Amino acid sequence: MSDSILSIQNLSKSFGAIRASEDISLDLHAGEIHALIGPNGAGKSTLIAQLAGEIPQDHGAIFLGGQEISNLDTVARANAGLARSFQVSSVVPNFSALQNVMLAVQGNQGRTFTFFKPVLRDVELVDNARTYLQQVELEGRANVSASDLSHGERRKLELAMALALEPKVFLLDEPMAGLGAEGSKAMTALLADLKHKAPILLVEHDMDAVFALADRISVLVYGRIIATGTVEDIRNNPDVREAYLGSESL
Amino acid sequence: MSITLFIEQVLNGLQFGFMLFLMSAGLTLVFGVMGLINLAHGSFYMIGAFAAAAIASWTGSFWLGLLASLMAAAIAGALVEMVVIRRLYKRDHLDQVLATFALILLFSEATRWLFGAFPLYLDVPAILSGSLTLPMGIVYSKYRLFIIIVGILIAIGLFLLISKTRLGVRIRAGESDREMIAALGVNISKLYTIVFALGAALAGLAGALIGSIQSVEVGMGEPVLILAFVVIVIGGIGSIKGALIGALLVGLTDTLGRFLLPALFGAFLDPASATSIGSAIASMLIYILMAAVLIYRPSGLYGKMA
Amino acid sequence: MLKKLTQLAAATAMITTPVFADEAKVKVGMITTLSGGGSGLGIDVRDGFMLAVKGNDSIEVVVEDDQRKPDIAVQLADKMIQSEKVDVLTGIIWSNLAMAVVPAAVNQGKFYLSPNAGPSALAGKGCHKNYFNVAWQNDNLHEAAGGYANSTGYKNSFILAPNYPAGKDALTGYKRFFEGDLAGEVYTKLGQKDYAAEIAQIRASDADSIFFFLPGGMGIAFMKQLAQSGIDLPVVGPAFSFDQGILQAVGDAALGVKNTSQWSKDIDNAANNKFVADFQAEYGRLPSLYASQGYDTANLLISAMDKAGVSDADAFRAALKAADFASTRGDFAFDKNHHPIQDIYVREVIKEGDVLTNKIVAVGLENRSNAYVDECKM
Amino acid sequence: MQERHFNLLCIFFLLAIPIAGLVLDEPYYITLATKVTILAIAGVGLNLALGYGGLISFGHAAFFGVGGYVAGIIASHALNYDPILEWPFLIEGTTQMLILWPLAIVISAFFALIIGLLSLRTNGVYFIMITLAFAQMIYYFAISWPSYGGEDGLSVYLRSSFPGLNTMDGLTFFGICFVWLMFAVWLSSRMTNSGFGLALQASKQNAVRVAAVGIKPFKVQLIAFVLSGAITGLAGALYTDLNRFVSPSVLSWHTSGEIMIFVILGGVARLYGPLVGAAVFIVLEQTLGGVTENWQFWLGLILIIVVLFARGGVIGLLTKEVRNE
Repeated sequence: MSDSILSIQNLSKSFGAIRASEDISLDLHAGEIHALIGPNGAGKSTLIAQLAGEIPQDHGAIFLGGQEISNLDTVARANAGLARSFQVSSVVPNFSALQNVMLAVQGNQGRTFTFFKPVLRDVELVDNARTYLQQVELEGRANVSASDLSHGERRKLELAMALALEPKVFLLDEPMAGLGAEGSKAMTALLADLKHKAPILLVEHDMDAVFALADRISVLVYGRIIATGTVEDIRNNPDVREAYLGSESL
Repeated sequence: MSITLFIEQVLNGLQFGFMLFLMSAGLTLVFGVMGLINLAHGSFYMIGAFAAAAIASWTGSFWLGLLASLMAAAIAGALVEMVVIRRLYKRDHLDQVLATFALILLFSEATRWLFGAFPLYLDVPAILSGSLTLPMGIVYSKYRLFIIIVGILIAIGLFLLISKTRLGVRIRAGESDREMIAALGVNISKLYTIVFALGAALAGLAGALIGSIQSVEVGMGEPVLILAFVVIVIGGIGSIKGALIGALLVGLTDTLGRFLLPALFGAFLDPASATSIGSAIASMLIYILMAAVLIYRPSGLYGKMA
Repeated sequence: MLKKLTQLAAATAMITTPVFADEAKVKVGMITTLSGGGSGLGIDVRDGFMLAVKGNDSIEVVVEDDQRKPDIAVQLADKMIQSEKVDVLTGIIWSNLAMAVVPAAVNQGKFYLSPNAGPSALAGKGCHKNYFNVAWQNDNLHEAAGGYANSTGYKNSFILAPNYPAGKDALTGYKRFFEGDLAGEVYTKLGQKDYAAEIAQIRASDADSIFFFLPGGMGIAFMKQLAQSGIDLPVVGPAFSFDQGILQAVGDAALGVKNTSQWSKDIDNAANNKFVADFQAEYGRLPSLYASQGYDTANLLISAMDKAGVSDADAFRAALKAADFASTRGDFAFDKNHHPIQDIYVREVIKEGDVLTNKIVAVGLENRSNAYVDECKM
Repeated sequence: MQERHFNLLCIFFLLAIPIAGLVLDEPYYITLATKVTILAIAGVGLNLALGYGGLISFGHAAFFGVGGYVAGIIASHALNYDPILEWPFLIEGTTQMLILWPLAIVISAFFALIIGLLSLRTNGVYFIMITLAFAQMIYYFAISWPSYGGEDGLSVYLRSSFPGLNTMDGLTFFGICFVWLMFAVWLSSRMTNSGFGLALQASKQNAVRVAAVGIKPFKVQLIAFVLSGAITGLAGALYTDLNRFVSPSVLSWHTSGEIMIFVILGGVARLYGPLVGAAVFIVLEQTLGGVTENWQFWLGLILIIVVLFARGGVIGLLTKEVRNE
């Protein structure tokens, strides 16, 4: 447990009679990609929202780098080192790609409350932001408005913003969603690099990508984790086959 | 303070509340279905009152006046919707505020042009004038009782309309998913015109009903408009039920506050300052209520959480 | 020496030029409410004033709409004084607008003739030699109502007014002369139109009479609702809620109500008969209280112009003070604080054919001045 | 035309009008230009919250009025030689602008802080209405509070003073207001381009995203709201000095609506939008008012046409410079 950066312990959440997550425990170790898979409605998005601090848990605890973050709000968790991407791209639409990343850099460095210095003339900040854009191969699109970026570019932009937070952990919610084959390949390559900066908790439907990237996989069904293991373990797990019965992706 | 006086004040509060409900129902529907902030809603209230006054004095019949108020406000509503309002649905709230503010100026001045600067005469019909004695010896105005009954009937009618009719199904669908109902082949622009005219007609009716016991004059719609906004915000925007509860809450709070607060302050202040301070706070009371509701429930009592 | 001569010549020119060119000319700035709520009052004041100056070439009137907003009124006053260079200002209907405009205007040496508002501050400590009120001090009509209540024998009045300064003055004015008890004293919200709660309190009280001051639409609403309530108590009020412009809107609910006024269309004197006839001929409607005040204001001005040029401020002021004009209300004089001394009548609302109007039934207070004369150091 | 050039043109006209007033001996032009300038400052304040922060406040009359009353009350105490407070320590009134301004700014900022803290819990139409509710509370309080004139308002007879200047001179006072306007515009330009401005504009478009990068949108918006209220409060203090009078009408919802209309009419989230909006509105009011008694009808018609056909306000129409909001 000593090397687990993110540790989720016995997390539960019910909405009335519906149990969205039930007694979930999960660890994320340094340098790994831990994929979270499961059929639609299994509670993956609820879990991400719980981790990000949008939905309070009923029971259980979350630790980040040994520190309990269960009772922190979204902002405090981001500041504690939790960077997330959203299932549906969430960027500031009328900002350029560069401005979007600069916002994230500001957030990370706690430099939001400067009132008089024109931000675009803050060389250090701008250079900083450009580096992150470079890392996701968007430097050529720095001054394009986010709303004019292609879907794939916006996905990358979100990654750049996550990078800019210099986080302890990445929470990525379906980064491949809506990308074509070409895009998925590029994204897979990016993520493979990314995990050396910080471990990734990856929610993903694209099984090719999951099997290519994941060091470990957890399978979530009806709010419970039914199996955790390596790619091989999961491929051969009968419960998983059961849950995915009829699904072609396995 | 006697119990009969208190009951009479509660009735007054209910009557005020039902009148506010007529005003707010249209406002909240238009917002819920079309996402439009309509500051000009008070103008339909005024149009209804002026139409009623004109027709009632021309024909001598209060009832024809009421009918005229419904028709005039509905026609004005439909026309405005087709000429101006429908161009605003896709705009942001700011454009809507500016355009409908401009409509207030337009309607008010046009009315003054047509009818002059002095208030018009509109009185309750003979059959409803005077008062009757309720159980417990409560003497109450027949006409105010009539307003309460009309309010209840319209509230029931609206609930039936929304829950039981095809139009209601479409309205509900329109609130949740605009593209969907378009895909179902519903003529959206016609639906919007109907909803808008319906809301306008209710406001016009309220104007005529209230104009009979208050005054029919240019600018009469603006204070009521602010109150109607208070009501729908307390109730939760888009909710007819919320509008009803909010209207009754505001009506009761305002009426009872005006009556009880000065008495309350009278317990420990001299009468002159008690009435003065008491009524000062009473005039702020509904806004205090609204702020309190919103702080406790940021989307109103029955609003969808954002 | 030569320089001195030129100066002298210039000074003489300054004194003499007006005598030739503008001797009889006066430029009047009228700031009044012509749009939005309450515009009926401003329109009547204007029409009354214009009727009196019609065909008079020596008076030029500039009329502006204040929208009933004090800040607009102040800015219009600046415009009148700075750009239009008027000699006399007039027209303001509302006390709060008068408070905003009058002190600054008279301190800049302009004359102000008030055709309507008469706040107590301008009658007492804030009085000014260039300020003349041609209508009444705000308390007057309410005082007369109190006086009338005494003489009629009312012992227990329920009184109500909006919660703002003029409303408080109204109740104070009534209480100044009324000697009976108060069954209730209620301040309503300014602009309130529903009086169910207050009427219920009246019903529950053991009042033998009601006094109210609720200007404009508020009064219409109150009277109609009172009539509906079945309460059958005598009502007394100032003329504002029962005047010609508004009376038709109140309807039969107003019949029999006693209201106090310094003017009525049935005051029988030559000036008033001519005014009523001319006004109807010119505008096709019966004149109101406000129209009579506008008319008197203009006639006061004309009377002063006959005696002195406006450029000689002291002489002109003395001419105004003399009030040497035929008022529509009969005897008229200024007290030392430049507010009227006049009879305040009690009128009753009656029907002439289909038209509701007023007729004088008594005199409420004779030769009434106002309560603030002694506070005025002038 | 580029927006920058258009802005320079605006400043030129704003300066030219009072000078023309002086030359043509029409001092009223100076008063009008001063009024436009002051209302533009109020608009610049609102624009910070509404334009850049997306916080549609229908209650800015509260700050305008509070600033106005602060200036009015303190000055009236000084003019009447009547101390504001005698116990526990003596506070005298003053007519010194250098004291009145900071007080008006601080006190209206304080009101904005309280109102903002409570109102920012809501959003959308609820935010519009709750800000209105707070303004209405203050409005009714001012009407029925007798100490400072209530509905009658408060006259201050003399314009407050500034060391070395004759503020009663129209052109001088215009100059003071003009300097303030330029300062307010400069401040809001600086602020919106700063790191804070970046976070503020991001909060308007995507508050969830802002929270996810570790910035509290609430805090950003609250600061913007307080600054906005402070600037509008300063405008209120200047407006009291312009009219030498303050009354509850500056607190009414019409005032909130008008300030909002200046901003929308000129162009939302444009530096000079409030100035252009205020100028167009006042000029329309003056010219139409001179032509017909029913000028409000025509004003309404023109406003509708502007909304329907000139997106991005007058500046958007004239500069053809598209601005996403």
